[in-house]
Amino acid sequence: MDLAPERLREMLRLMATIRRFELRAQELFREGLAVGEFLGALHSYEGEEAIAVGVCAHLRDDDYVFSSHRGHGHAIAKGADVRAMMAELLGKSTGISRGRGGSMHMFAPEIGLMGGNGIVGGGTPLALGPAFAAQYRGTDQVTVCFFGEGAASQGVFHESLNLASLWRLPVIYVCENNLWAATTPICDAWPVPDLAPRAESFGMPGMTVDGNDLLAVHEAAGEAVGRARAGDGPTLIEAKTYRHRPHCMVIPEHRPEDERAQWEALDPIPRFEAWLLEQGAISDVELADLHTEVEAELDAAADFARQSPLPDPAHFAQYMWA
Amino acid sequence: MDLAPERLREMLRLMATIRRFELRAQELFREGLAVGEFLGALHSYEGEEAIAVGVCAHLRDDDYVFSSHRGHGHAIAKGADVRAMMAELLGKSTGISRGRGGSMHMFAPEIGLMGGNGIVGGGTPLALGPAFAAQYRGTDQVTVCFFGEGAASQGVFHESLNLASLWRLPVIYVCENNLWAATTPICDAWPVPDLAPRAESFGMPGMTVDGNDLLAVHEAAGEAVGRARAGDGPTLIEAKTYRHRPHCMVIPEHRPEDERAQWEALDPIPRFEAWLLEQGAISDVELADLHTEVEAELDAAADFARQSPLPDPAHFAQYMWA
Amino acid sequence: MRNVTMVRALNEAIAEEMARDESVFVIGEDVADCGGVFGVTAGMAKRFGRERVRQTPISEAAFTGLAVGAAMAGLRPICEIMYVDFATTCMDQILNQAAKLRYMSGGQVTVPLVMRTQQGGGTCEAAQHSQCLEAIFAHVPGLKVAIPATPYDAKGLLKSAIRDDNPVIFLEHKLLYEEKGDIPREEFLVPLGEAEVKREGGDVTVVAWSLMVGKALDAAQALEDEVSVEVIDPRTLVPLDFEAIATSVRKTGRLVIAQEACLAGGFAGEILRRVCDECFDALSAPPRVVGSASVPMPFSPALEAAVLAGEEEIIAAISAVAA
Amino acid sequence: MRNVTMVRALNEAIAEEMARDESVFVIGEDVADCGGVFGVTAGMAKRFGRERVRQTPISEAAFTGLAVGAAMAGLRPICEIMYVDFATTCMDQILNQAAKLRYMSGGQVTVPLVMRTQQGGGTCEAAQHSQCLEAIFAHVPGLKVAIPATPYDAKGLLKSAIRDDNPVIFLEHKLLYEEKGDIPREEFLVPLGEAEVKREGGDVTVVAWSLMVGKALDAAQALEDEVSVEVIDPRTLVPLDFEAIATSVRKTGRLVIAQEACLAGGFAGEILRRVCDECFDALSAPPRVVGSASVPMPFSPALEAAVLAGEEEIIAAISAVAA
Ligand SMILES: Cc1ncc(C[n+]2csc(CCOP(=O)(O)OP(=O)(O)O)c2C)c(N)n1
Ligand SMILES: Cc1ncc(C[n+]2csc(CCOP(=O)(O)OP(=O)(O)O)c2C)c(N)n1
Ligand SMILES: [Mg+2]
Ligand SMILES: [Mg+2]
Repeated sequence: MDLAPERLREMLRLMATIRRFELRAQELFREGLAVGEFLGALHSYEGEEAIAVGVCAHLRDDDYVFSSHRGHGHAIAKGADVRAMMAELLGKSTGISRGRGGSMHMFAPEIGLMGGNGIVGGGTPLALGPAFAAQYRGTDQVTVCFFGEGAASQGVFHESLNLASLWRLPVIYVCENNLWAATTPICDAWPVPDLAPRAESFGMPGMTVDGNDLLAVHEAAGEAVGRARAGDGPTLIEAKTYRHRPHCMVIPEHRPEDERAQWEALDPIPRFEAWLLEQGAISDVELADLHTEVEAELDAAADFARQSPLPDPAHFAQYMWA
Repeated sequence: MDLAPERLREMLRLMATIRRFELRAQELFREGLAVGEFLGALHSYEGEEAIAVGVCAHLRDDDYVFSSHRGHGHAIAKGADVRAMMAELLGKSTGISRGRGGSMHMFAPEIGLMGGNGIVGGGTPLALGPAFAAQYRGTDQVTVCFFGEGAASQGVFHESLNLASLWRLPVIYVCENNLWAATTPICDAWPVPDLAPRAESFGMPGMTVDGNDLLAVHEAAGEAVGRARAGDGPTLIEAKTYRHRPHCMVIPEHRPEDERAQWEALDPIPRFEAWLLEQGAISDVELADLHTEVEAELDAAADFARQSPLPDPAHFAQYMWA
Repeated sequence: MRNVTMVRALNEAIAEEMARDESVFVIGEDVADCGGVFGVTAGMAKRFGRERVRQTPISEAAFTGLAVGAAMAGLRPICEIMYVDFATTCMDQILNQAAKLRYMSGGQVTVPLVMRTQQGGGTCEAAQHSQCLEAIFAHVPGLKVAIPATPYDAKGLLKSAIRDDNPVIFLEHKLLYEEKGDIPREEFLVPLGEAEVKREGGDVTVVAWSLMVGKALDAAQALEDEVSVEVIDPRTLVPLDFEAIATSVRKTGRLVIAQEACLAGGFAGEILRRVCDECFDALSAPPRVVGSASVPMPFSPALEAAVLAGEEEIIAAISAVAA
Repeated sequence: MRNVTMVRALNEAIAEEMARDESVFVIGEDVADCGGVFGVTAGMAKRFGRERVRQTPISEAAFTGLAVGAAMAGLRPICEIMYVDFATTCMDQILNQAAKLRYMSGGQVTVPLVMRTQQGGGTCEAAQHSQCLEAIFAHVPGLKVAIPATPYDAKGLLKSAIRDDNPVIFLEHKLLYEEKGDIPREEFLVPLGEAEVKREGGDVTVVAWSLMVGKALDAAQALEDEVSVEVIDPRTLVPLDFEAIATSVRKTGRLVIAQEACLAGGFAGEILRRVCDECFDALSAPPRVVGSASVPMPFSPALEAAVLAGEEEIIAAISAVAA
């Protein structure tokens, strides 16, 4: 690992920010419920932070990310403003998508964040587009598409792999295999243990990685991004992971307790922290400070969201046509 | 090869029937054109006869076949009445689908012919249905789905492989890889040489076979059908072949002349005939008789089609609701 | 009579038909482990086994296609698409296969399939989880379209749909699942193609379906001192019991059609077409259509409320036609 | 003026826009090797290279999705779906992605995409190759819908569509490709959202689009001694130049709407809705809709002719409203 300590600490900070963002988001959601306001679907990224952070660490602002329904982590890792994100969750006019999108549709094209998707697998063909555009224009931009193992059963995902491989597009498909799709365990969806052979059956490289190990993700993604930038085509990365929460705020927990406990022990944040401490890349004091700062940042974001105005109802048609 | 000579000759007769059917069909199509009647799309199966015949030889009347847009061969091999098929091509009320379907939609459910499809790949998920029904009811029926290598780029095909493998359904997917999809060569569609690894990436067996060798197809299909009947799940067979005609009657030839010549030499009918003669399974006289009989049968079918009445226009809504 | 939620009514319909006919089975995402995310098939897997309550991967095109093919082979699938918005991923199986197979086969194949799904806005789930797409299905010949507003209708229509030999698109509304209504203790059916007068009145006819039936009834109530409003729920859009609508329009001469779907190009236009064709002269005022604004559904509660058509718009329309 | 086929007019529009703007590219099945099965992009690959004329595998969902994503990244794709019937396999990319991305992003993303396809019956290609689906697209907010009837309109509208920053569904008709018409030698555009009076008349207004424009003009001609018919072609259904229709209806008081799509639930209903809303009192007779029978399209030429709406039905409708 030849990363400078600042880079390592920055990645930890991003992971902590995602974790804390989700906690605040759930609070806001419950505050809404308490006053009879149901604020749509909210899917927590807690537990999967190492994937978004490890992958996006290789990306520039002019690289693209297509996210999923579980997309807060991708947005934060790509550099989105947590205040605007939090305001979006409340449908405020200061929201990252002006309140039109909500949790599943956070956009910030100026930093390459091309939105989440409410359609499982919906981003997989879209991601081909900016990858194609980069090739068309002769730039070295890369595009990353995040999706779940549930989405890997969508037909369009396979069409996308085929096209990506055929045209050697600079796109990286990152499958966040958290073993569950809503209440469906992977054994009811995949007749195979791994996704990588599928990529290979389309003639492109497939990698399998421990998604709870930031450094492992970072390394695999580095290889894939390097390949894409060099014009050597797409890669599929399957990252094995686990979400800490139920599917979303309104679906009760369906997963066996022992499975959850087992994965709890593999939480990517303490794991990375322990490693950083061991390496001397961070001190106990710095670590505590980092968490305090993150907490303060998210408290401020939640306040900003609460205090922001709702959009003017009369403007419902705004942003429809270009 | 432990097949009785009658069975071998019967397979030859079916191949010859398909070949002759296509010739007659093209004549009827041109007759229509001459009087200003355009009779839709007509896709010839010439050159691919060994696949339909080799596979369907293993099927019973209560087994199911889902066909494609290029489906005349599948229908004949499954035992459909060539007179009714020919009448269908002219939209007659005696047609196999009462004139409602035409070339791409020939149905004869009493012999398990579940129709062609105008949507490329459209049959691939439908075929899961009767396979599921057989499993549900505990019968040993099998379902076969024919489709082209072009259709193998459709997403739904992959979803279907996944479900077939996951639920171990008694379905056999037969990819007729004739190297071209309309005017698109396979190199513009597949980044890989073979389809079998894709099946394996879904955890099911994939086989590759010379689609112009009746005996090879027959053997592979026998293995697959046996597996399905025994409850051991699905198989994908890729049969390499070549069509003798342009994509359909209205699209001019786009394929290189040398490629066509090369494949002409591999025509499955003369190949099988030579083998039969060599084995003494048929004599020259029997062979000539067989062709004469087939020709007469198809002449009669064409006459039947010509002489059959068109449906009463007032009955256009018939057969819509059950 | 028992007072039950629509979820309960639907659940009973499915359970009764599964008990009655072994060829009926359920297929869809999460249908076994949680009874679907709205709980409509809760308890089914336990009672009938996971062979008859098939939980699928997220492969709408494959499992809908499987259901179509199974119906061709004589089973009677109840196929659940979690949100109607996701039907875009299996549109081919619905529009080109299920709807057309019987006709293309010259009547040799039948497709006794029920496609259950739910639709509608009002939960801040934004543009890809809030659509009302009944007009799309109703425009495709070969599909029946059922769209109940009450637990009674939901149960009776679903049982009829399961027994019907044609593909039926069964459109529930997410905001109606927990609404309660009375249903008989004994078995009953509601036939496809029979409208119901949900409220009698003499001055204005309001045709409404799904969530809008309740809103129309509320509007009628609110106006009861000024206008006598008749509320008609077609309950199925295909087949459409146009006679019931025409009878009412001939009586009142005034018509409001209320849909939640966005205004432009909705199913209301088809009713207008029939009215113009068959009872135009009975109209004594311009008929009016109420619908949601024609924009993708915004996430923000403030905007969503502004976009969705509701009681207020129905009241305004009734007042306008009655004036 | 030059007299050219619609195929030629479309081909010129694409070539001119590709020459004008490097961000324009073509993507679809068989578009390079044979210029698409109808020849609209013939010669393009040779002139602009296969990088800008991308021939795809049969993966409508992937390449349409690619086109949407490329548009988000600032390119201007012209995406060809061979038959509108196959749009069922990429409905999600059209209805849930292309149509909604700009709005969901709060205006941060634009999707300058043209989806070209062709539709319609009359060639004995049966139920899965003969549909007219304009009503489906026109019901989904966020899509523009262009549907030209002449080579002039086809060229002018396509150029405008390519320059438009929104997703435009461009619906050609397979029977119009070889029809000829005059177009200027110099460059011209036809704006989206501007109807054209194709024939002036004072007694009856006929609104028709695509193939039905010609049939309406023939009907008007056949009746010219009895009725003075005005024929209006909206040319785009979204945006709809309703003002042009209203102006005509206010003049004639009599309205026929002619669509080739099946009668039930077609776009004609949306025009009726607007008429009822905005100029109902101008009507002096019940408006009538002409459309094809609501069945899947049969293969048999005898049946297809019976199902398809044509000049005869338009004549009957004009006569009925003029009576
Ligand atoms: C096409 C489609 N089908 C179903 C859904 C409903 N749905 C939303 S999230 C989800 C589970 C997704 O699982 P996975 O892809 O593994 O992502 P995860 O939630 O585990 O991160 C489902 C079924 C949807 N949004 N879109
Ligand atoms: C979904 C869809 N896309 C495109 C078409 C148009 N089309 C009809 S046949 C064909 C080529 C099919 O190629 P392949 O699957 O290899 O079968 P082959 O014709 O070679 O037998 C195409 C593109 C279609 N019918 N359906
Ligand atoms: Mg998952
Ligand atoms: Mg082929």
